Amino acid sequence: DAHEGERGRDGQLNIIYWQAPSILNPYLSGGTKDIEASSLIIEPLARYDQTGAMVPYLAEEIPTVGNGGVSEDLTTITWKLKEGLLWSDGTPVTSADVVFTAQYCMDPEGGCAQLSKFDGVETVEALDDLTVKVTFGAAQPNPYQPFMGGQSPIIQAAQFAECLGAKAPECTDANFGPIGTGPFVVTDFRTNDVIELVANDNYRDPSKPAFATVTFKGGGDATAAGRAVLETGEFDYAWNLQLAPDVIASMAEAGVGTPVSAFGTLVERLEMNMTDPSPSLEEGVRATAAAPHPFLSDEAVRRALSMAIDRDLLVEVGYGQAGRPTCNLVPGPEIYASTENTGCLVQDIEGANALLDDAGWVDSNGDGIREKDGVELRILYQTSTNAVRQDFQALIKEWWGEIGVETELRNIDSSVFFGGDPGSPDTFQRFYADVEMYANNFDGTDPQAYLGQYTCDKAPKPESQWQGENINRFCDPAYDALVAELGATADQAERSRIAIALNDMLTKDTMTIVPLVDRGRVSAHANSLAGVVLNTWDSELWNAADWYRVGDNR
Amino acid sequence: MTDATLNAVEKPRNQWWDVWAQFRTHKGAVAGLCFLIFITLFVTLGPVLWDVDPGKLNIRNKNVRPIYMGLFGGDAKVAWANPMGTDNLGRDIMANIMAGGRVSLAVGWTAMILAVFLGTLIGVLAGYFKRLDGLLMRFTDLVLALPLLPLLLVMMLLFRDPLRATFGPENGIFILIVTGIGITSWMQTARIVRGDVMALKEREFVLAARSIGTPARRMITRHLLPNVMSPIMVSATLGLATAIITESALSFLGLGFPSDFPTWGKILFDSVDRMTAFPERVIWPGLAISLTVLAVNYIGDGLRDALDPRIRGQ
Amino acid sequence: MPDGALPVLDVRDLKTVFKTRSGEVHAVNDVSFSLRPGELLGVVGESGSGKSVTMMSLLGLLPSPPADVRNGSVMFDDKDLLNVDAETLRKVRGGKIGFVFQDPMTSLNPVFTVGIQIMEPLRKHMSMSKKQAAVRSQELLELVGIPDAKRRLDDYPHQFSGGMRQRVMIAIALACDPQVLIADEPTTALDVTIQAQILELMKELRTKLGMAVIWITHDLGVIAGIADRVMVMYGGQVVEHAPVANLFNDPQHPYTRALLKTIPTIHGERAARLTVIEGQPPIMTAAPASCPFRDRCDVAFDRCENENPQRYDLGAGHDAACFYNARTGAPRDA
Amino acid sequence: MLIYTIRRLLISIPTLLFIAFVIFMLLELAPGDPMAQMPLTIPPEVKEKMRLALGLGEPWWVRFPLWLKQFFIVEPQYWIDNAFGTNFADGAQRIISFQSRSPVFEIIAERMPQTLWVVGMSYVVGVLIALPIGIISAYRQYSVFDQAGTFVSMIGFSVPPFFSGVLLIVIFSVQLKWLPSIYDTTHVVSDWDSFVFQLRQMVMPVMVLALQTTAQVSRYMRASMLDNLTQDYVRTARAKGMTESVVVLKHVLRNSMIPVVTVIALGIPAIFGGAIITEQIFKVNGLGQLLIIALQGNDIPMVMTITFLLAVLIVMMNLIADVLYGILDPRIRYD
Amino acid sequence: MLDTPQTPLVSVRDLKMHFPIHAGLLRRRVGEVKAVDGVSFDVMEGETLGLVGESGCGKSTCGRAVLRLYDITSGEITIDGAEIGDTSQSKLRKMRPTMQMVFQDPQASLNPRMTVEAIIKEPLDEHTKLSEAEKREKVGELMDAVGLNRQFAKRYPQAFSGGQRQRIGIARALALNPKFIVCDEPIAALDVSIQAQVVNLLEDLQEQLGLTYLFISHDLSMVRHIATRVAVMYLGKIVELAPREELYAEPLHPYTKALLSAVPEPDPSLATSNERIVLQGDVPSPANPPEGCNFCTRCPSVMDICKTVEPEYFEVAPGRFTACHLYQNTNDTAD
Ligand SMILES: Nc1ncnc2c1ncn2[C@@H]1O[C@H](COP(=O)(O)OP(=O)(O)OP(=O)(O)O)[C@@H](O)[C@H]1O
Ligand SMILES: Nc1ncnc2c1ncn2[C@@H]1O[C@H](COP(=O)(O)OP(=O)(O)OP(=O)(O)O)[C@@H](O)[C@H]1O
Ligand SMILES: [Mg+2]
Ligand SMILES: [Mg+2]
Ligand code: NI
Repeated sequence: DAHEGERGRDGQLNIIYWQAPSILNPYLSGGTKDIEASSLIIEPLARYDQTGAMVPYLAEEIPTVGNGGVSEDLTTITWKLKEGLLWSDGTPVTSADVVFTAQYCMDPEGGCAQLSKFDGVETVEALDDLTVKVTFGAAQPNPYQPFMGGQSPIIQAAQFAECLGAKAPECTDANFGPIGTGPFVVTDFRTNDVIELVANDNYRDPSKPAFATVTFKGGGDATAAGRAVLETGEFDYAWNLQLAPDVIASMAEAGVGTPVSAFGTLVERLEMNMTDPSPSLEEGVRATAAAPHPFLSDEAVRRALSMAIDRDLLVEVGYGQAGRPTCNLVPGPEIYASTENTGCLVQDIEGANALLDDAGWVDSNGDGIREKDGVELRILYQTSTNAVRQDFQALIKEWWGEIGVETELRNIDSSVFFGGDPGSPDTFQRFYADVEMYANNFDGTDPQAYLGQYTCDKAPKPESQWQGENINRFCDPAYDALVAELGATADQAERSRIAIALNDMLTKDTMTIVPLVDRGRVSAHANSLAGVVLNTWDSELWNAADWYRVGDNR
Repeated sequence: MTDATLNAVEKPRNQWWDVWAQFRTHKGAVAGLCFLIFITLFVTLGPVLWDVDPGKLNIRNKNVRPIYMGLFGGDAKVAWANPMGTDNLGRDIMANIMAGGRVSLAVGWTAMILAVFLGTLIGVLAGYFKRLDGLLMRFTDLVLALPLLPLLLVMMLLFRDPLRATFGPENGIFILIVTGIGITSWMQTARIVRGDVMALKEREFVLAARSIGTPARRMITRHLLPNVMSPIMVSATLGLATAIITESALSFLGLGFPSDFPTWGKILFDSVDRMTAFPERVIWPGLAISLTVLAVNYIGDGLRDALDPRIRGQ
Repeated sequence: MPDGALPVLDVRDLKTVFKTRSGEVHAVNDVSFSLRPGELLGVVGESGSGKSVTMMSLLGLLPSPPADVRNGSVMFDDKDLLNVDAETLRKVRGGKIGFVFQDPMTSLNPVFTVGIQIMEPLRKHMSMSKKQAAVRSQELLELVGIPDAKRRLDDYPHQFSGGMRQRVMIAIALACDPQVLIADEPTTALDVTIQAQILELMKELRTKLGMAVIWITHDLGVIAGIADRVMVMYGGQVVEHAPVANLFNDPQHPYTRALLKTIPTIHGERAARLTVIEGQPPIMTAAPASCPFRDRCDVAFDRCENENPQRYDLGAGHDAACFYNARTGAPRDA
Repeated sequence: MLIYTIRRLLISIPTLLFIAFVIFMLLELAPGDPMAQMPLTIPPEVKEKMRLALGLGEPWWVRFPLWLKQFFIVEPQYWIDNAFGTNFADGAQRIISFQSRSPVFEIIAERMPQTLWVVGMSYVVGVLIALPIGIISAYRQYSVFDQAGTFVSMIGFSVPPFFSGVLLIVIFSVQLKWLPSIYDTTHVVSDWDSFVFQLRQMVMPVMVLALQTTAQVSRYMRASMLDNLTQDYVRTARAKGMTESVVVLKHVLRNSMIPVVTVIALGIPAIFGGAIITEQIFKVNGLGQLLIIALQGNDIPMVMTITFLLAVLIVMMNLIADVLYGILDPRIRYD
Repeated sequence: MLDTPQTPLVSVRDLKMHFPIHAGLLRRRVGEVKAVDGVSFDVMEGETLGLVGESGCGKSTCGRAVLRLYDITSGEITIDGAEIGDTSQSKLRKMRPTMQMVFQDPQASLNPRMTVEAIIKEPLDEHTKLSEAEKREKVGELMDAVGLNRQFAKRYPQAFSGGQRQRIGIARALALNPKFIVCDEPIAALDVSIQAQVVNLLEDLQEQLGLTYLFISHDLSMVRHIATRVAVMYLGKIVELAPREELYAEPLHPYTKALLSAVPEPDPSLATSNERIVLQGDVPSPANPPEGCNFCTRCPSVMDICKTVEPEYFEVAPGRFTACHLYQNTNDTAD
């Protein structure tokens, strides 16, 4: 490789995120922008690479049952730190820091955003200076939750010692400039605006990073970020260009930069409401299991709605190379993907019409809308405000019109839609609509928790302040049993089988969830920036230490 | 004085006719009025002649360029069925501009009428009744200091469902936006009207009306309101322009109409990303907004002259 | 006053027209008069008769458009003020001809102190230093009878009463020792008692400074007290012009006669009923082709309809523009 | 005048408190939740914990007085402590942003430079362009200059900044590559080159914002000049033999500026709050962007503090406008 | 006519109208403009009482207070047997038809947006139940009465000359057949040649309809012509009240003397011979009147007592009232 050399040889690197980081402590913010920005500075014990495989960072190696790092009964995992690691302030990294990190996040008063990473953790103890043992309360088929990936990096005990519990938010200096082991060190942090960084003198590889300084700019919109990398060349790297494919393509024509894309687990889907959201119902009954949906509870209707959709066209309009049609809720990693489930990929308007006719949904009064027993197929279809989603809405409304279903569109500001405010009728959890569209994914590579969201008890309801992840209130005891089985299985092949079965139950078997597009991530980098490996399983900046400059465009 | 037919009362010299006569002499205002009439006809009667559904997708026929690009031997994709072209989902741009204009103009007019109504009401009350003055003016200060964005969010939350239930989804949101813009833009009018009413109150004809025994209500309707017409007219024209612009800014901030409900502001905003590849998509709505605002402002200028008796008298 | 002295100001056939949307307004029609050194020429006439426009035309003070000084000459200092460059005209204004306007409330700039406003012409025309100008303006204020002049230089116009403001206006007009002072209804907006003060002041100043004055008013009483000669205007024209005693004792034009009769007095017999001049003053939309007063005249005859009378010389510096000879009681020869 | 000012200040205290209360209740009623930005993968229990950690568990009648206390007592104490090295604050809780968990006032202070550079400068530039346009338009009413000025300023008024801004970027950054499209807030002006860079990055946002200011202020200036040009004192000045420049630029201008100055003062709060879109487009990340991000993130303490500061600014500017009126116009004496 | 025993139609006793001045931090009432300060007079049925004085001495305020267009500070007003000094405005509305007013500025006192017919009809609308046609007929009659051409009923006031406008105002005042009309400087804004027309009209109407006038003016010669008795006001007080002939022939109060001598005489021979009394200085502010006699600051024959003791207003001779120490003494000794 031509990029060997001394640290800092390539000068300045400019990164732009159109969402601006507000804090550099991922334990106090779950925001992707914050987690990714902090990944330049602080590191976990191990990360996932672009294929979803684990690679050790601060750890010597990945502990497994095979190498004895994970106990046979899956209740403990023992990590070993690399030797000679230094914090950017020159002090050594020890197992005490790892233990402190756990203590910091698990403090009940701290409001730790990554608390779920420490689910089931009983104790974290330092066996010696470089060895840490995590003990779980029960067998943990996936013990790689704590200290793994961008969400759970190791913070310095010395710096955060005073910031435990309720004091956590007040440690502004630490939250804005954590001392880390990563390739860069913060020199200036302006919340929601810009971060200035310099290369970490104590980084473990003396020839890295290649860049001496980094400017991490936040704010604006995806178009402007794309333009700055692809058209004007002011910036070297732009994150997550959520733009229509033709817009990206026309920007790329300028020849200054290149869009890159990769797929993860993010799936844009339609959620069918299994309960009745009608405003005529009293609160407490509305949109709860007590009131089944007047027509979406009929599987034929749901299936017909799915059949009417041309997913190829959706991809073409909305995502281009950064999307592919899918019928799966869990599109990856490969071992978990249900390869059989492709039935939805071909649009079949006639089939859908026939299906509805057979099920007794016919347009008897000639108004163009099918009905049965006085129930008309009128759908309120909501999603968050976003240009591509609105294009999707328009297209889908059109297709549903062709099968005699009338659709009213609604879009809600994303901060409200995803806001989870129990008082707001507009959250995706309240689901005061018949169909809603959004995208979701899971962290890391294991879908267990993700699939576990659709058990009966996780349905949002008034008693739980409308919290809960089972958005469409799907409820099937068989599904719940299978989820429990998955939680107790360690064997990889068996896990895959169960996960695929769960996925199919939600999608192709019942059409409760109608997946549309497996959304990749598109980012862009300048043509003069090399070493970029787009990673959807971890922070996009996971290998920023390996980035370097090519060509004369320094 | 000719006393030919003593008993036949002379045909009323309608003052609005005078206003019109004066107005006509302002070239900009007349041009503005012509444009406003044209654009109003375009968006109201246009859809009757051009009955293409603005929401109708024709994905296979997307990105058609406006007809003039094909006229001069260009090899652009053009179609007579879509004289202004189509957008990235194949919706007809001309139909959208018409539909969007209807909404934008409707928002502009109603929000303006609301703002002018509120402003006049509060201004007149504050100016006429000394007791209410302090209170109402503090209230005006208060509203001036309120941030528009959270206010709209709250209104959306509190009133969207009831409005939607009563007026249907589109009218419901229309009412919300119009009210939002209206109740956040009446303050200037209120201040001006208040000032003018206070000055008018000192004029002798008001005193004269009092000496006749005219009660407050008729004093306001008969003597004060007609005389504050010209500042009201001027704030009305400004208000119409501001409302159209505010609506487009709301689209930018994601607080506007549902996505399948075009307005000029939203069409413009949606097209900004493809500005270089398809300049016509920003030019049409941009031109429509600018020219309407310009026209309305010129009309305002002309009206100000026409309603000013000092100028009109000459 | 020697009759033969050369006039300081000589106006010939002045004609001023306003272009308005509804056509032209002939505000001043062939007005001629002259002003001899040291004399006070009174100009009377009802509202709209063109008094102010005439005087403002002399110094080019009318906004153009709409005003258009069509023809005529205004000889002052051997120069025709209608045909000089802007710079010369500027020097004459304020420097050699002072102007006092009707409304003292609006004629002073409200945001500058009185001192600044008096000093302005001094510094401009007499190239005085700030200090000299300050001293001189104090003298001027004392001259026009404002007590505590030094302190009041720093006051703003609104801090003065109407009468005092008019004195300030006079002080400004007198600042550069002008040869001519034009006073356009300087007392109309004031109370009688204050008017009396100003009239006293004017008499005093004239004896002290010996300048020529044109005094516009519509109050014949004021004219009677101070003028040497009087010019009566009607419909943009001079209808009668005479030494003051002649005019009051032997008015020749029917308009002058009617005017004198309409005024009630506080002395003498109280008339049971006031005499009125019926009708309205004319609207001058075209150059007059007939006598402007004919519709309201009690001695009008055919000729008045068809011809606009010239100013007939009646001797002893008296002239009147009327076809009817009041002395003989018969029409003049055609 | 002093007494008048004090009286107005006294009256403004209850007004401001009431405004604070209304803003607070608005935010309280508004939908949305500070946890909105959190990924969907965070389970509800954890979100609930975080919410409690932000202090959202308390009812509004506890939080509002707390905010008042923090705003009016604690923050000034910190300020004094910083300036004089005292210790009044004694570790009391400051107003903390939900999003960044740092003191709101520090973030606002951080945002001031770019806000002042760009927004402030645009206002200054806008006014400086507007005044001569207004003066000439009025002096030569209905001339070609007047007509063109009217036309251009109205176009400027009517083009939404999200369009004009992007248009400028496409022309000057993308096509011509003359100017940067993204504002560097960390840039420090230390020498000529860095000053030139600062100018280059300011040009476009300043122009977009100034266009709006110019459009409005020049209209007011023109109207005000027209009012004054027909006044009697103008004729007096001419009769005194003053040159046209003295007449127009001294006598008329001074009088015309009185209402315009107050209009300018009253416009200042609007421009601070109204620059949101322009800031967003050029990534100036000033106060406007801070407000919009805080709104989107339901960062209540931040929104509350910024909007309240804007309200204070509005009330103060109202007062300043009135006082300025009194200073500029000797006829007006408040007592 | 003067000899017949007369009954007062209007009787005013110790009328005071003070306008409050607010100042200070809390806008406390710190003083008052004593615009009318203890005025007493009677207006006999069918007579014209002239009220003269310098600008700002309270003539208009007095006229308006008598008609209760202001809420007066104190005093009694009896019009046509009814005491209206403290009647509420709503009750007064019913009594308005007896008392009417003609205003100074014929331009300002007519609503520019109403037609002549609407203006004259307004009192009929408010107080009568006539049908539209009857009202129109009545308007026609009124227009005839004041010498306006009925044809012009649908014109707007702007289309009339000053004198005609004043006629409209008079027609409006006459609409309800009042007994008492306050004419507040009805001719001040008119040209000399027009003044006479209006005054003659007023006199004719008085004769035909038996009206009673309070005629406010500062034109002493016109008052001499129209009034039967004349009251002279100075700084909120009546200083002299006397039948017309006596007052003009032999004024008592030094102020009256000065006022009369200041009237310019349209006769050059008289004008030069007459010795003028020129008063020095201006009228003091009614907010802060001098101690003692109001006129002591300008009085040519001021005495020590004038500066401390306020002179009483009393009847020096039958029908002649004055308030001056010069006559008080003689009166005292004569007693
Ligand atoms: N700017 C103008 N535009 C049009 N006509 C004008 C203008 N100024 C004056 N006039 C007309 O010129 C005529 C003479 O006006 P001028 O002001 O000289 O009268 P005046 O004798 O001074 O009256 P007054 O006693 O009211 O001052 C009037 O008929 C008036 O309408
Ligand atoms: N509404 C008011 N508030 C306060 N002061 C007033 C008010 N109306 C009149 N004044 C004051 O009362 C005094 C008398 O005013 P008024 O109008 O009665 O005088 P006037 O004799 O009619 O004068 P003019 O001849 O100018 O009409 C003046 O000093 C005036 O400033
Ligand atoms: Mg004049
Ligand atoms: Mg008065
Ligand atoms: Ni405005």
